[in-house]
Amino acid sequence: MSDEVTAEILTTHVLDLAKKGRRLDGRGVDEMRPVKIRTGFVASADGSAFVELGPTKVLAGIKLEPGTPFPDTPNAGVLTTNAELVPLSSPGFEPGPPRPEAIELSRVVDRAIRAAEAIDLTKLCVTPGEKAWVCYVDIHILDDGGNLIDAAMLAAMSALTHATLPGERFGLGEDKPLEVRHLPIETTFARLGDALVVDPVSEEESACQGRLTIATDEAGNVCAMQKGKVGAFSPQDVLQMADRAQVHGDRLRDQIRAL
Amino acid sequence: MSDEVTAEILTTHVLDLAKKGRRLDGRGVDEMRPVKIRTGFVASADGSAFVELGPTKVLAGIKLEPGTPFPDTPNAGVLTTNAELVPLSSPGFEPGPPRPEAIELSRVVDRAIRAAEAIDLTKLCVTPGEKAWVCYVDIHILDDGGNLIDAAMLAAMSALTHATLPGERFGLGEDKPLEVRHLPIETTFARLGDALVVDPVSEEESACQGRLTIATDEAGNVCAMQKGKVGAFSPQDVLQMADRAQVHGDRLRDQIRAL
Amino acid sequence: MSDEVTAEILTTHVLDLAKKGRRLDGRGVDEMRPVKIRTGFVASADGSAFVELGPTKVLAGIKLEPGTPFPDTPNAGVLTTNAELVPLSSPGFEPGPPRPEAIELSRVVDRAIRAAEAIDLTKLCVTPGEKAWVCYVDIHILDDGGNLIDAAMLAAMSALTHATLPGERFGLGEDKPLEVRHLPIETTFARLGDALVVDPVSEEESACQGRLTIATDEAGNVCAMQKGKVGAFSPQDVLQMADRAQVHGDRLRDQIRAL
Amino acid sequence: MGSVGAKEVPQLLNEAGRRIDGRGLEDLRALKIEAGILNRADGSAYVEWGDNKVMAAVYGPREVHPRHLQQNTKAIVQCRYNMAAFSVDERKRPGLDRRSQEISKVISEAFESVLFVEEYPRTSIDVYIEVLQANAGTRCAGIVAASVALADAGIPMVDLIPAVAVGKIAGKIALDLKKEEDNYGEADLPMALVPRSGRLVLLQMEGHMSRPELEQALDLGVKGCLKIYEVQKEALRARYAVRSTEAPEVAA
Amino acid sequence: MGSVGAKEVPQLLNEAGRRIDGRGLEDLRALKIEAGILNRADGSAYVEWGDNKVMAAVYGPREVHPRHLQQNTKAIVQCRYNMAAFSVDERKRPGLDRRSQEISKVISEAFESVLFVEEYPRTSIDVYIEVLQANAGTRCAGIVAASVALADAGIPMVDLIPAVAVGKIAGKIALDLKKEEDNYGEADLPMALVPRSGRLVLLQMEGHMSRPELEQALDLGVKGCLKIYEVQKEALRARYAVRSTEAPEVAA
Amino acid sequence: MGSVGAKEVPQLLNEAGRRIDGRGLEDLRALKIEAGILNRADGSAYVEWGDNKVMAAVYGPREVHPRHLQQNTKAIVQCRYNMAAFSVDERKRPGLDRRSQEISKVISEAFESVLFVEEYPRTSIDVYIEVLQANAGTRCAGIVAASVALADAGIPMVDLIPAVAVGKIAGKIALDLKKEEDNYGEADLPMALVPRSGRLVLLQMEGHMSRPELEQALDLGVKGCLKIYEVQKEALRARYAVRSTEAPEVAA
Repeated sequence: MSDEVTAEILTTHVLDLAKKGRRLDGRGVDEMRPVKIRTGFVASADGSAFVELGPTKVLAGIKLEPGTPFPDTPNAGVLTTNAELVPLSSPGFEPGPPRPEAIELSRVVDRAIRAAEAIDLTKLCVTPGEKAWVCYVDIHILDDGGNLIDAAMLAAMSALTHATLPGERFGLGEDKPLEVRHLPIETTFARLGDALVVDPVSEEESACQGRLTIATDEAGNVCAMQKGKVGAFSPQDVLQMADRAQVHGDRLRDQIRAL
Repeated sequence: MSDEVTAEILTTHVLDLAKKGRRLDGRGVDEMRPVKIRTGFVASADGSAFVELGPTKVLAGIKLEPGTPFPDTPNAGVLTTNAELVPLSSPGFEPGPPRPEAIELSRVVDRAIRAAEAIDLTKLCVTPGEKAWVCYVDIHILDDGGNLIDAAMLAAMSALTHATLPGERFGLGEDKPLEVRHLPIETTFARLGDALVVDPVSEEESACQGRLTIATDEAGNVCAMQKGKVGAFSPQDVLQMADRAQVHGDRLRDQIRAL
Repeated sequence: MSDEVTAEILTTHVLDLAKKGRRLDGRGVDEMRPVKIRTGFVASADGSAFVELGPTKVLAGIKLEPGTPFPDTPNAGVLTTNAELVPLSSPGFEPGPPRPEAIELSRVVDRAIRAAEAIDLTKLCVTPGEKAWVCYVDIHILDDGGNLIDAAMLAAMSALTHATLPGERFGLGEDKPLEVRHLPIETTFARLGDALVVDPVSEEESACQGRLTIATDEAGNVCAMQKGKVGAFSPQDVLQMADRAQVHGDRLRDQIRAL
Repeated sequence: MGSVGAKEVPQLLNEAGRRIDGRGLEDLRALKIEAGILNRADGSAYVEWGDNKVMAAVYGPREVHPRHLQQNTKAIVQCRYNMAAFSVDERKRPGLDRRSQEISKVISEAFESVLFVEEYPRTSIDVYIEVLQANAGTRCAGIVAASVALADAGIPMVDLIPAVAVGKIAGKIALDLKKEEDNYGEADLPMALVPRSGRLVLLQMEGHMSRPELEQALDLGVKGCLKIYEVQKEALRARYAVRSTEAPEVAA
Repeated sequence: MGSVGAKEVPQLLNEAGRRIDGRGLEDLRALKIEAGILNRADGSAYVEWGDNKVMAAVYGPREVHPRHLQQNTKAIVQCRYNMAAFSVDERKRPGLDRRSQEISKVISEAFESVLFVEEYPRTSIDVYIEVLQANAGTRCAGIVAASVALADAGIPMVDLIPAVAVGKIAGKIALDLKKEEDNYGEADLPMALVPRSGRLVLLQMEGHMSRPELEQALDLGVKGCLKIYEVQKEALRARYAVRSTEAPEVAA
Repeated sequence: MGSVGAKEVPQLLNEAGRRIDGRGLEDLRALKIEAGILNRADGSAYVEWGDNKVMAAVYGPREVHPRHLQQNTKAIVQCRYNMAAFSVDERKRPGLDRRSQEISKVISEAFESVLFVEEYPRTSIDVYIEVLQANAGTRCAGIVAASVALADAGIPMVDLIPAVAVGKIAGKIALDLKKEEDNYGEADLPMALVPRSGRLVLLQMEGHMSRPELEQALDLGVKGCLKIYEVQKEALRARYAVRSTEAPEVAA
């Protein structure tokens, strides 16, 4: 049986289940998989977090190094987010430049951190126009069980929240905790027929008729959104998901803060 | 019918016409297609020109920015020419690094501007060895109806002739017109049997047995030449085409200056 | 007959010969092909050597230019080795990024020069932390008759041994010979059944069950090793080859010094 | 949005509720669409929208390159959004950066949502967007142009898709941000609508919006899209009018 | 080894013959191996070895990509050794540098030497090694992990291959160098052993060793490998134990 | 030509009409050609021309890589012109820059003009040129070497193609410029000739030439090519002589 036929049968099955309000792994429509977070996993990083979202495994590492501010923002540090779908994570790896999915993943995580102003970049300036901290957020996707965006964002924010500004290593003052001002969380939904399911597994992402990621902050704002995949949403759908994203976001913020 | 068979039939047809002194689009052997030039097309550029050579459409944009002179020419600005066969222009686009045709196009236009000393690069020096203007000539091929070199050169020289040196934007004095010292024009010919036709269309370029581009200046000099495509020319052919290129060049120089 | 079948027959033949203590080109198990070295081949280089190892031909060129020391070694010059399997050298060339074989070749030569401390890099420092000589060793493989590592290393060390530090060209004092402190030589062996043959030809490299390169210096030290190809060696094999590598190395060191 | 550590923020809304270019909060910038402007492409369109100038071309359905991307049960939709080096204030290095690649991806997905891709298995429908002059909203301008180019190429679609960005400036939800508003505003939300179904096939957002603001923004965006939809249809009517005048000549 | 022009060299061996972390010359760092830690991969393993943290995954035998690499008479073995950007003190740019490519090559050749590649013509056996935290000896840690991952994937091998680096510090041959020892030592010799045959499938070396030192180093390395071999086998036993407990459940 | 803003211009022509190396205006630099110098290549040649040292190798007609470049009705001709890093005063970064790619293209087209490509459909004839030491005129030296290498490979051609650059120095047309003349001269015109037809298969030019100067330059270049042609033929005669001496040995 060809891959395409298998995929079609699986899609039909996922959609049939959704019609009955059921999901492949037995979860409810608004039920996320369990989240496990372990910070400080990598000693060579200035902050790190190993996140499991059900079977999905993601490792984020933070490195802070002195560099030069951008000419148009001389008073600000630099934030760089990079997510890699390393070949361990799934059978689909191909060598070569990063594929659109990986680029989208990096940019969606980066955009939410930036839009929510999670880090006050002006605090990372050392000498205006000359020297500022560059904050690298490197995210390794190790095991792809679906919904990489939410797992990557959890890893990034957990690592940042428990990171150290390594002043001593570079003769720039004492080490101190990196200040995290806001704690944005991303929540992703997939449309399966009329159902809008949260935290989709890989098979649901393949079968879906539209995917929407919504980042919320602790003040009840939507900070970022990204529709992905082929498909469409009504404005009413979007508003419903925004409400649900806020609830999930608040719960996960509590979990990160309690680490 | 395969592409190669179609191409062969078309080639035979073009060559048969040429034997009778005729061309695919009814033009005479030494007749160029009509040239339309519209300068100032792009407000974000420091100079720009939209050129139509029959159905061929090309847009050139100039950007001037401060940079560093090359170590071996500390008293001169820098000229950089880049032509892109963007995928809108023809069905032949392939992703990846620029193909030899695009590289040749960029280099042939660049060489003629440089050899004719169209711009006095020493006038673009700000502080010897330290700061000089970099003049970027970016050429977008939008619709490929054949003879891209001549169209690209017309666009480049029209854009340069009506460009502004944006001193104010960079705190380097007042804005003033970019000084163009000479006005080289390139004229391209294709050999079709014994005929040497000017301004070939795409089908003539495919069928030709040699293509020659000759750049002339207003003083009657030949400034650059480039033989392209498989085929050969006798020295007498070359001299005949040089004479004809001068006539076409003078006419087009008048057209650009009258804009 | 397919390439794979041809290769299999040739492999069997090479291994059968080896059982009888014989080789394709009639050499003994511990016999190297004749080495011809011609230094000063390239006038534009600061040092160069054209080396023939039997039919294998390699050209190495040295260029010395002022540059910046690495931040972690402010008192040292920089050594950069690059070997290119240019397409002249064999039918196997493919365009694109260097293949693992070429990368290994560059790195194995580089590692031996570095580990043996052939060049005292601290002598190449001009101003600590600011200016130091960069020594480029560029190796062109021109004709691949097998055992490229040994030929490349011979070319690199011959070129370095007869190179000039071009102070005058850069206003950094008088020209003087580049100081070479140690003279490492690499000797490569291939396992063919129970035989460990020195200086394998291409067919022996394809047929072999393990390849080992050993760099020795004039003091009787092993400075670098690299096992390549599929296959395995016992520790006793390794020690036997180390002894033989020392003998070959001493002989070739004499040949280079006598140039 | 990207104005961290920047110096002075201009006044984006005056006392009379007018924007820096005199528009009200719910006004679009001037929009002009021309279909069929290129000869080689199977379909094409040119859009001037405020100070944006964008060209789109469509090729296909045609053979897939590289071949291994081919799908047996449907056409693939490959969009390439590119900015000319001279389209922005500071010269952009030629080539697709990560931003362009992300935009290319979401636009490809938006169009695949309205094209009958199952009708053209093993082919590619290629959509090329070139931004010649940029002033905020270029991805929406590209979608507007590409929609018309697809129709010009005669490729069947569920519907044309209009697109527009809604934003937040000086605390107010505003339609169709221009550059200064985008740079110094508080939020940007580009969307593309299928008018026939009322659903969104492209939706992105960054900045800060409360739940009521989000609702207002979606509502305003849908209204904006419906206005743009009319201009798109008008451009196609003008194109078909030219063609039908031409047709007799060809037939004669 | 790479310490040209560096400032101060730490004392690598004290009067009592103890190393900076208190080990004797023939002691290994603490080693922990866990098999089967990933869901998607056909086989996987995680190794903590001193301050190294390394993960390995195996996919295959499966179709070869790109196709032209396919061989009609055997499987190809493609190893990819990669270091995470945050695995080292100074952030490493993501992507395979020349060092990683060389290591990938020699590891591929080491595994092809023990896999029954003729049994799986026209396929690829893909071995992926990710170094998450690095402290000298990462290529050996990668081989140790990948061996276990291959066994976890059920791919037949002649034998597991343990690996370790031997070095020379303060003039003495020492087993399993850590970072400071590697940086300031006089030689480094990583090797991988096939215990069943006593032969080496990976062998590299740089630095200075006399002939007697080389003999001593090879001998010490083989002994170290045999200790590591036991830990590898134990990790697989633990993995199979879990599986056999699980099995009845699945069967029920 | 590329001497914008440079400091001092040397005297390129003395009172006696002699050039900096003592040559007259119509003199060639010393030229030495050796055929068949490489073992692996199907054909090869080495050229020393003034201070240029250039090697050429030919492989083919053979299978086309990558396959999609294959043409059903003819062979493709793929030339690759490359400069060694150490061939010029300031080290050149390895790899093909845009200049090398352009030169590769025009040389490919020049040879395709004289090869019977229709005789070898679906194959590639690969011509590799390596500049080992450069002193102006390397593309011509490359063509001269590659012509001989093609003949050495036994690939039928209409004719060998000699090549030379003509230039303008101190206001005079001069044959075969060397580096200083190229750097400080007023024009450079490289050409390649098919002696049998009197036609040019390669022609480039940059600088300033009046119509009469252009005529004079073409005339001088043709004369120069005819001299070079003799040296090429002599090199092949020497090569065949060696081969025919060898032949009996092989046959015996």
